[in-house]
Amino acid sequence: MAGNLSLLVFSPLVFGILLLVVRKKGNWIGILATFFPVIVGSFFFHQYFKKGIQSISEKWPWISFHPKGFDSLKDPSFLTIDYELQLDGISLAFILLTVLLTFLAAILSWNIEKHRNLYFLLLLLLEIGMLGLFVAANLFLFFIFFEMTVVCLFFLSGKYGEKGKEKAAFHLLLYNGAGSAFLLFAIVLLFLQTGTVHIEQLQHLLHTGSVQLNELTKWSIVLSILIAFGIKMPVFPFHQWMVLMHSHVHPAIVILHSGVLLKIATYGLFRFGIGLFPNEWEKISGLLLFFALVNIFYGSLFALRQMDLRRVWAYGSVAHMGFVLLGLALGSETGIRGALFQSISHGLISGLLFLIVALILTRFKTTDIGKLSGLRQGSPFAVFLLFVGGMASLGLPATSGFIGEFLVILAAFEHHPMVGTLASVGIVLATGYILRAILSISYGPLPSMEGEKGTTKDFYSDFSDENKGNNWKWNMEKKRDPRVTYEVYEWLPAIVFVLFLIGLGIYPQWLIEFFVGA
Amino acid sequence: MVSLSAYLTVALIVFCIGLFGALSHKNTLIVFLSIELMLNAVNLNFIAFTKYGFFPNISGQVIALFVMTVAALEVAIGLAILLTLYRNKKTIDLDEIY
Amino acid sequence: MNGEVIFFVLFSLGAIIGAVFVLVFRKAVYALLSAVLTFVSMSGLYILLTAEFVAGVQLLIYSGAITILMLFAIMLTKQKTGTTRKRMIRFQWPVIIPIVLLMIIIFYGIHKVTPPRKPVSYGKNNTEQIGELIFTQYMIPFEMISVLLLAALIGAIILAKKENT
Amino acid sequence: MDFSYEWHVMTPEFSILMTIILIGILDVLLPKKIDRKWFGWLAVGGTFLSFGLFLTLLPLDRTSILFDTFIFDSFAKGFKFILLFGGTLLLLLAVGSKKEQGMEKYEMEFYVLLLTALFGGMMITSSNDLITLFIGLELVSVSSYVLVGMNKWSKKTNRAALTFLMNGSLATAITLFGMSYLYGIAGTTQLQTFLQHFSEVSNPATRYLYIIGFCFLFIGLSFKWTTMPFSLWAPDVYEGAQTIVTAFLSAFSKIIGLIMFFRLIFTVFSETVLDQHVMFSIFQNSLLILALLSMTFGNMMAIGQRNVKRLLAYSSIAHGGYMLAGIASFSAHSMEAVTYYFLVYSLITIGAFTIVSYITDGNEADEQTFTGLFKTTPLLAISLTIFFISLAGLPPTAGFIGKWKLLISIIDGGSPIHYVTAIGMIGMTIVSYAYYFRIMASMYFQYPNKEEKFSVRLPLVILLFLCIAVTFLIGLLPNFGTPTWI
Repeated sequence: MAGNLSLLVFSPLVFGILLLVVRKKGNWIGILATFFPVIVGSFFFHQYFKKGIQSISEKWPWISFHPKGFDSLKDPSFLTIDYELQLDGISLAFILLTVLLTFLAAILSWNIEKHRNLYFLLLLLLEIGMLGLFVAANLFLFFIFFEMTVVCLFFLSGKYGEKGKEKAAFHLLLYNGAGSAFLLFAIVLLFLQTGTVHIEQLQHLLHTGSVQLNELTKWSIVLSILIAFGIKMPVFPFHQWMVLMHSHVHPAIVILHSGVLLKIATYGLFRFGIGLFPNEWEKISGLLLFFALVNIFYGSLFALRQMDLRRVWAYGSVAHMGFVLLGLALGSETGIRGALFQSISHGLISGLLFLIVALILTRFKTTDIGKLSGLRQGSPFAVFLLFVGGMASLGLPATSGFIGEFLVILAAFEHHPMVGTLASVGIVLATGYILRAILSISYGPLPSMEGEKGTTKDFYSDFSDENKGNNWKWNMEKKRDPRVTYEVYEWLPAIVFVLFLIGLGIYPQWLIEFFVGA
Repeated sequence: MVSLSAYLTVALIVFCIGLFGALSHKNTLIVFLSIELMLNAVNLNFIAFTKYGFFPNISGQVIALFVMTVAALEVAIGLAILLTLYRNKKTIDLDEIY
Repeated sequence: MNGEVIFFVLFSLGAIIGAVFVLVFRKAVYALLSAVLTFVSMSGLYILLTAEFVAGVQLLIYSGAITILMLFAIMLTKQKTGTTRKRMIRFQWPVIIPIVLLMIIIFYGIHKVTPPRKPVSYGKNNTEQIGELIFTQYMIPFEMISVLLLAALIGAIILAKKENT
Repeated sequence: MDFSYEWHVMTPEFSILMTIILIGILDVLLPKKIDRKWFGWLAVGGTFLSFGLFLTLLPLDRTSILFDTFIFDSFAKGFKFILLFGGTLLLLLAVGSKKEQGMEKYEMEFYVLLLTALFGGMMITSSNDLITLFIGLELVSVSSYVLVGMNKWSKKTNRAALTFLMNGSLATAITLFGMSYLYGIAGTTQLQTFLQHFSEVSNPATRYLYIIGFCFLFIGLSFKWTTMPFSLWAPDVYEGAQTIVTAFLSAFSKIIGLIMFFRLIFTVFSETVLDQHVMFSIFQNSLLILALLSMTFGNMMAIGQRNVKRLLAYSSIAHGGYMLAGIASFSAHSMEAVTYYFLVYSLITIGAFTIVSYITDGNEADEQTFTGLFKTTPLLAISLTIFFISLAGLPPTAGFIGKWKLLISIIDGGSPIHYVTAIGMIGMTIVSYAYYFRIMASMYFQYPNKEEKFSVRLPLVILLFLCIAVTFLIGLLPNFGTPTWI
């Protein structure tokens, strides 16, 4: 079995290497290269369910530290960090989400023409980072993959997007850099205090009490972890970078960002927050609940007054991640399961929502709710998607969003009925902003499209300017009206998203089974 | 008998004068001279310690010889650089150089 | 008051006054000459400390080589005036306070240093001892100095060579 | 007296010295007409020879010759390896890059001076004596003064050289002043007997002097390793010198300064003698504060720079701070961490400067030159990205592992000031993202001002390949970066 997990992590490169050699057909190679991880992922899925293999791990010796030199000062202790990967149910769930979303995002990036090979290469590297981070069995490796995602995302978002993308990229870099700094500090402290970074060993050492950390160290580690993932999540005061990302960067990247990268926070808080320091977690759960509620209300209220569809979705994500934090903060079994479920389902939901953004952007060159209207007449398919996504997002039964939020609120009512009530109010608010956005886009007169006959420049000045870096193509020359017809690379991923959303809503059990270990 | 601290004090005073000159003066030649003064003070320290030190031995005098050599080298190179600068700019005043 | 003290006072006064005048004189040549006073007084102090060989070398290198080198530089660069009085005031006051502080701090350290051992006088075979030390214990630095001289020689030649491009 | 020393431990140094002499003699003997370009390859050959001889010496245990003035121990092995490696890369860079106008005449001098500096550095790693350390340092300094000033037709260079020389001489004087007190108390310049002697006469008065002596020594040396408070000369000098010389200064001469400092405290403090911990903890705290200051100063100043050479100068001040913190942390991990970081730092700095010298080609290194580099010469852009990511300390490059090791070494120190330093270092790394990524952003996200491809020269390609390969090798498999013989 050795090497299987490494194959999974580095599977994007198997075909991705071709991108370095072959100049043309970069999009074909890119899609092929992202499809391969899907195959590998489903192989693991198969093994997990059919053969009942609960946990797969892999280990190679990697770095050894030789503390010497000033021998007289201290007893030299021999420290090592190994290359260790481990896969359990929760990792597998996130892995599957990653491979699926990357594959769909790659399909959706079909149209990218400028520096296409670089784009797909970065996308694949990003995928490696994400996959690696979910199967990393030690904190050191986790950190390496974590940083890898940040760097790849910096280049992707700074290069592919529209006006303001560079600013978004720098915000991403600095906020996430600050977050990773806290994480690094926590990891180094843990490593020195316990002599290991392996997560299971750490759990063992900390729970059995064979390593006693003093209070200061313990709390500084817990707080560092909280801040690190709080920025990633994002929790209220640190959310600005994420809104910028959502509203200026190419939708295909945002799908990955919103769908997978924000979920790193869930995963991290679950593994390192609750997993390593359950007692401390309980002590500060009140504070976390407060932040979760702030997130829900802040996100929902701000989403209500945004005029840009992308910003609505962005603040909606803030609110949804509030639910995730709520579930984690409760710390009960239901709450955690709900949070994990909500993470996966929100990944799919935001995938669909930003796919719609991509559709609208390529057709109407704007996502301004004030300018868009009457989509129902022009593109009924988009409206259908919009409704499915919106319903899932506000947690209507029979969609996956319902299950996640239901579980979380259920857990909240068990211990803190007040919190549960407030969270329910949050769902009502969500109904408000989602319906507002959907309805104002779908109904009403079609936008006046004077641009259609050659004057597109004025209307879409932000997009048509070559030098501003608009990298997806608005194909006006085609004979058929592009506003109504859909290419394969557009409807195929959309259908997949819809199937998954409804499938999970109707039969949530198979996803919850992943979380049994939790 | 003159004590060790008397020699050290003389060296200290000369060193501080040199340091003051090197930090405050703007004429490059004076700065070089000030640095030479500092090095002289160092040598006086070394040699005072060869006689009166805690572990008196002659190696301090050898060190003083090395220091002198290095001082001469630095002056030689410094003046060479000064000459090139003067050729290009016709001044050696630090204020005018910049 | 014996002769050693008298000579010590004389030489140290010479060294300090010379050092002060280096900074006071406005003409570079005068400054150089007052530096020579310091150098010579220093070599007097070395003799008081029974380091005759070093004193001789001091006279040769400092008062001889370095001074002559500096004189050449002064002549070549047509140095006339030193620092003007106005600029001196502007630049010196901020520097003088920390330096005086530094001096007081160090003086506090050295004014009561009393070595437990008797002072050692290096008699007539002073030079011999130095030579022996150089060729045994300090052999490697000595060899390195020769490389250093080579590098400096090359450097000075490249830098000072006059050529047109 | 027994003179049968094991001279063969000096063969690496001797071979460098022989190369210097050979180049000098050849230059004199050969007729003027013959092109002297190949002297560079001769110098590279000399370092290779030295490297080979050095490798044969590795199995030796601690050997010392000439009354312990020259020792060949694990410390010397580790740092000689780094110096020879860095020196070879630097020579390759010098061979490959285009010299500035008028510099073609001075091939011999250039390589002789570079080799002299290498020789000085190698002597420093092995020396066990304050005087040898001092003269080794002077070897490096004097040759770098001349190297900086070599391009004597440019006023900017003249100014840079003069600033450099005056600061350098001042620093030398201050260092020596400190040394003189240390000599006075201990009566010896030998590092090993140093503390023993000192502990014999330890009382409040001598301790006071001792602290003064060490403080002066540190302040003077900080000129060499370009950290606060003596780092203000660096940006001007780095900008004024030729790019190769700048690479030499920031990758090589800085490391030599730090090695000297490390040798000093490594030898003096590594043995348990009376109240050494008390003594060192005083220096340690002040050094950690200095390190913090340099990190902050370097990174903060670098953000505003538009000239890439100046930017790298400030960033090298910051890196000096990191390394100083690693040394001063003085924990069980510092030896390994610092060795590794030196190796990585010299690799990536030389790599980055290779590209800078490539692109600027003797012109001003303005940031504008890098705009849209990915469009014109993707190879260079990607290489520079790797080096910058490494400098910023991001995985999966060697820079990250280096920073990790430094952090471990700092936090392992265990006192509050260590924690503060570690936090400061992590925070400053984030600040450094701002300027490294700004340049990368302008390389990738913007369009070039002029569509001009940069031609590719073979030695530079070899050099870049070497740097990148080693960076990744020791970044992915860090055990290679810390061989067991260190």
